[in-house]
Amino acid sequence: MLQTVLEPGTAENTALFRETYLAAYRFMLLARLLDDKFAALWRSGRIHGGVFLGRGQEALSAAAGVSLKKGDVFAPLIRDAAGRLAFGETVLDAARTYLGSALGPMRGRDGNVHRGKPKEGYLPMISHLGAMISVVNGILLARRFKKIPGTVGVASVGDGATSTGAFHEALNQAAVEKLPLVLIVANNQYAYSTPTSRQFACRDLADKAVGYGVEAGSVDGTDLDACLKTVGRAVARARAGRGPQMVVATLLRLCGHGEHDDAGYIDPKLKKTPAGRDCLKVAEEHLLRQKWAESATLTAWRSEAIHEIEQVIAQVQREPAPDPFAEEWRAISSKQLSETHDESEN
Amino acid sequence: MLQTVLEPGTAENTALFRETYLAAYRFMLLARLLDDKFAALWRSGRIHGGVFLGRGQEALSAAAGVSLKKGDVFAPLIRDAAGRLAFGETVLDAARTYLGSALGPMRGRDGNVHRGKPKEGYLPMISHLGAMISVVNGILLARRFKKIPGTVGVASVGDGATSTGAFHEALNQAAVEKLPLVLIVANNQYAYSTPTSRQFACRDLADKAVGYGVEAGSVDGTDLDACLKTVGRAVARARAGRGPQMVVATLLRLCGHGEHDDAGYIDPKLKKTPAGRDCLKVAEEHLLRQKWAESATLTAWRSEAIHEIEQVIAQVQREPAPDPFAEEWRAISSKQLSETHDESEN
Amino acid sequence: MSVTYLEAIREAQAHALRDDPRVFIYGQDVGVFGGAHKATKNLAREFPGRVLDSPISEDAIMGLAVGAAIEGLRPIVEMQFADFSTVGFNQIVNQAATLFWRTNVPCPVTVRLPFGGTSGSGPFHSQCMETVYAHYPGLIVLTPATVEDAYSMLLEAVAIDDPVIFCEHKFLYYHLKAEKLPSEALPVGKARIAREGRDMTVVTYSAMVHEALEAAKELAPEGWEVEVVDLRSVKPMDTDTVMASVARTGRLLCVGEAWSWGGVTAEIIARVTSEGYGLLDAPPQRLNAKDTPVPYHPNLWAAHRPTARAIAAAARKLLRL
Amino acid sequence: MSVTYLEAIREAQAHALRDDPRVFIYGQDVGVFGGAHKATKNLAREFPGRVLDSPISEDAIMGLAVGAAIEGLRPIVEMQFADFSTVGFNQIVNQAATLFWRTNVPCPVTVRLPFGGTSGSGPFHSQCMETVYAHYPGLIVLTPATVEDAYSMLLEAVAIDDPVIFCEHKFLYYHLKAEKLPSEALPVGKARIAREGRDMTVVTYSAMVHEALEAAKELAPEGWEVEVVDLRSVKPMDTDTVMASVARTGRLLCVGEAWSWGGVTAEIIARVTSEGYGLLDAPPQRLNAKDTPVPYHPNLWAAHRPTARAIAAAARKLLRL
Ligand SMILES: Cc1ncc(C[n+]2csc(CCOP(=O)(O)OP(=O)(O)O)c2C)c(N)n1
Ligand SMILES: Cc1ncc(C[n+]2csc(CCOP(=O)(O)OP(=O)(O)O)c2C)c(N)n1
Ligand SMILES: [Mg+2]
Ligand SMILES: [Mg+2]
Repeated sequence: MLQTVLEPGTAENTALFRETYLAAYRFMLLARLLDDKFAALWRSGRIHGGVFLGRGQEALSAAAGVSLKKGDVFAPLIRDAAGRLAFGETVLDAARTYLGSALGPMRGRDGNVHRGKPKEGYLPMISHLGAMISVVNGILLARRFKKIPGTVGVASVGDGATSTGAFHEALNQAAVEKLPLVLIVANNQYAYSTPTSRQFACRDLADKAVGYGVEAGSVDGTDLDACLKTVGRAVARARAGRGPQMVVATLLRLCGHGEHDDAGYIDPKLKKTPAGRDCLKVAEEHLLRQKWAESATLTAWRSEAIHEIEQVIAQVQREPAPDPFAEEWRAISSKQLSETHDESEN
Repeated sequence: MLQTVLEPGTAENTALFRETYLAAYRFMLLARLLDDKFAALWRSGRIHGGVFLGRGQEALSAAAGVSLKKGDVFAPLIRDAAGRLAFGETVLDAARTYLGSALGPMRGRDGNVHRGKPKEGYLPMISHLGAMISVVNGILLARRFKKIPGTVGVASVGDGATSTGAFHEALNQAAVEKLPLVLIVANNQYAYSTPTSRQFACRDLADKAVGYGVEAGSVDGTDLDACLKTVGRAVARARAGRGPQMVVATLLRLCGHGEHDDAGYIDPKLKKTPAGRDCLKVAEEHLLRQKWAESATLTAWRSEAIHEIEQVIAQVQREPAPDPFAEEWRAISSKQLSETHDESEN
Repeated sequence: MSVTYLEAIREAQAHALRDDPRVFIYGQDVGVFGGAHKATKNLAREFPGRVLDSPISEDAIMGLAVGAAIEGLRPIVEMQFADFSTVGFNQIVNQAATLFWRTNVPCPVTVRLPFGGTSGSGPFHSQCMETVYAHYPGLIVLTPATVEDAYSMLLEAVAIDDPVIFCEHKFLYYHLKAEKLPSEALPVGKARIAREGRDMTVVTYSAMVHEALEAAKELAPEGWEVEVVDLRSVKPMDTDTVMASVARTGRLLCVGEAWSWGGVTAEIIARVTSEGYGLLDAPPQRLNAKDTPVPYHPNLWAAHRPTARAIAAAARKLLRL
Repeated sequence: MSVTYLEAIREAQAHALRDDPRVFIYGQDVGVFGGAHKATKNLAREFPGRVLDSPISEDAIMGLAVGAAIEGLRPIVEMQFADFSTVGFNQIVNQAATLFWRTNVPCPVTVRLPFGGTSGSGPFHSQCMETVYAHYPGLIVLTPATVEDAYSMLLEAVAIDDPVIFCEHKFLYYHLKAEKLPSEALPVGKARIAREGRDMTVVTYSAMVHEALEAAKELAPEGWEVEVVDLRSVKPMDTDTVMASVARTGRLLCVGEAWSWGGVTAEIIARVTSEGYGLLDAPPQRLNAKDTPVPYHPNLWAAHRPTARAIAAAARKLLRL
């Protein structure tokens, strides 16, 4: 969570932007390596259920995370490992959720990408696509109610989620209430196996914005520089009271929908388009070209990240699994109103 | 159901357009008088439940009805008395539904505006706003499947219904399948008591079209001439295979949401804008100005319509109410699978 | 001066808005207009900025309420009719109902569902949805039958830290009057003996309580004393009070306006027979609406839902078993 | 050669597509990809133009299916997971389920719901929704437990003129194998005695049939002969077969993977006790999932749903009553 400047104009701003870029890059790198680790753990049977990677989407995701401040709101989706870290999630919380540790934020009750800490403005997604956007609206409205100024909320969705009624209702709601919502659409060309041609018929998803009366920007989602600027600008506009902002990024999912999926349906031609570039490599080249980092530094950062991940995973693997006997089998917080009628005691 | 020509260009077309205009006007008139009758019956306690009028929306509605052909599909909404008649509904079916006659198409099971004959392409709405659009899509897709060419489906919604997820999903679906759907949005400035400023934030609802990749037209909904042309063109484009069309009409509801509602919330200033004109009067003036009809003729038509309505109502009031003892209390068509377990026999 | 069930609901909301700055109301036409049923009449004026008209977006309405609750507010959502909550269903059963369990963060959202049949309202403005909501863990489902309960239970609903589905019966809105608003009340989760009797127990809730009382009155001259239990809350369900009543009477008739399959009536019977089997002197019975959508025509509607007459008839049969 | 439950579902769809030109399949990723669960593998290739990928729009998916059904087609809708049908809920319970009753026009839509818990799937990919759908008039709700039933009941579902909610259990997809596809089958609406026994009746359906059979096996060496009834269809529910079994055994345990409140198990108990009260020698019992969302972690999941072991324990208790 670093604040991105709008434009790298003055010398000072250039320095600030470079710092932001470097920070974002390191979150991208950490996310990529963490994702790789989860994939490896899944292949070796150490993770139950699905594993969903953000490969190819780290630039956009990290840009969202670093553009937000403490006190802001972030509702990430499945490909947002980078943004989560940038928003302040620890590798530990991510690992605990994936490995089902009883000590994790979800206590083994939910897993993988279904994690968050609502009280810190970091929303745990439910699986139903589009459903988190209006929840972000609610937090933003509450902040206005409580006269807490300057909050921005980012909700992240994919191209497929734009077809949900929930997406539509929530974006319209934010527009009517003029809420500081930044809706980031990662158009990664597929929703699971479904290409965009079967998902929508507009020329560009950013064309939707005018129909809601919100501002929109399009961005090359493989280019961290562009993502930082476009997302940063959208966040700044929302913070300045200009109402909801939409950012549509073009990129390509460089992995399966989940690790169970070999993504054989992805059109090989797409991989050769600019959208098919690996944003991590693009960022590394940029760093080297700009002389913002040397090759050796990149290698060191990578080792550092791997080291952190390995340590955390080692720790989490020793942590207790949730104990069904110690578990409180109760879905409501009002103890006195929970049903005394317990089936298991029959 | 008359087919509207696109443009009143040639002499021949002028004659045809005039004929269409006259027909549409007579449907408007009949609808207005029928609505008035239902309102009167409601006030005298002869109609149970709600009565929902189309006052001020007859031009747009009639234009939809006359633009369609036999074999087309029409999913009207609550303010579409004129369009229903133009599409082929009889005053008898309308009256039977409002009065709950056992002989009506809904057999007293549903009432008022919740009527239709699905097998004739005339869809009976459920109350949930936006829900009928995708049903129209289904019929259109089925026609394509069955290789029946040239069908057009009109679905009619209000400004408020554009906020529903159902609206969004269905319009997007139609666009993806390139179905011959004509979605008519009657922006009558209010959804029940809610003004458009609390419903959406775009400048014009027609701005939504580009975000779906569909064509749109805007029209003055109080002007029958404009409605016939705009709706007629949209229907022709859909029929020609150009995919879904959206028509957004500006008008004002000249009545309450239902007859129980005095509409005290309507901004008096709006009534003085062009949208606040009474489309029936506008059409009458046009007829007289164009010398397409004389004043006496209009009076005669009115008497004819009143006579028809009175006769039908008198007939329907003598018809049997549904008999709960004769009623088949079964919701599925498969008799053998209906539950034998009948509570009432306990 | 007397108070209707509807006024009680309005007053409870006014009270909640007055006492707790965290409360706000969100729903279609609830603002200046005062709501389709007038349950929020004047509240927008009395509490500026705290009674907000929503777009016709039940999914987003519910999502927003959950977000606001996360942030510590206590939203009251009005669905215009219970039937329309089907389009906000996902946010209710999957977002609101699971939040606390997943994250330990409470979700104090009250969803007001104007529900139940009234003459001429037809299949989409009459439905009873308590059953489907009660099926889901994480929700509390309240079904007040009296003016007093409408008031006190709504106040309690707003105070509860969990999502509450507040089923307010439209038939009772104007039909039911009380002298004044109550100053004390049974807590949520406790059923009420609405009428005492020793020959049979009728367990029911909401509008059917009054049909059952009517039936009990009808049976009294015949020498039968029918006890009527008003559940008040269908989840949690006060099995103890029901069981104690059945222990006294030995006979159980469950009445619900909702459809039968898996309804409140099935749930009561399952509980009583599995936990208090020996208490029954005759098979438990239930009476529900017929298994079709709710018909529009008054004649059909009257036959579709249980009435005092039908309850009395079912009771007579059961008393003879 | 053997056939899995999943393959049976695929084969039934292939069969339906082959035999009836009115059939088509619509749902997310069902086309070339063959569906998230591979239940439509190769069908798009075999039946060009008749297996269509939909946008992520469950409401519109269902609405389109109803429209196509009005026009005489027989759509099969695949929901990617049953849980996501909550966003298509309105079109299912209010559009599809009411169409015939309102208009006399049948609505032959089959909605395939891959449902039920599997290890590690968590609260939003594990739900059992048979209860909420069965509550609504106008729907038929099928819950096949075997490879043979998966096949024959899906074929029958497509042939039925009403909306069918076809609950196919994801846990059984790969776990269950049969020698071959059946050539004949019990009709929909008839329950099946999955195992005979004289000491107790366990009534259940879908994946729990196998847990119950396992439990019955466990109890056999202890001298107990447990009869297992597989409902096959929860609406309509074959009360006669259940009742006849209870008449033989005198004891009833109902097992469901769904939540307890108003579930299939409550419905069975309500029917048996109200219509066949004298048949029982002991209170009827039920065993369901715990009243929380379905947990992600395998340890919690295994404790959340009924298992053979839990069923055996409940049965032992009941046998001792
Ligand atoms: C309402 C709903 N329907 C279906 C699904 C199943 N599902 C999970 S992810 C997914 C594809 C999402 O595509 P997109 O929004 O483009 O995001 P991406 O995975 O490409 O990042 C689908 C269909 C769901 N989660 N929610
Ligand atoms: C999903 C849903 N929510 C709420 C309602 C209740 N309702 C019925 S009509 C109406 C207003 C509709 O406004 P609009 O779409 O503009 O149509 P108009 O009445 O103005 O013609 C509302 C809120 C409904 N029918 N469906
Ligand atoms: Mg995508
Ligand atoms: Mg309107």
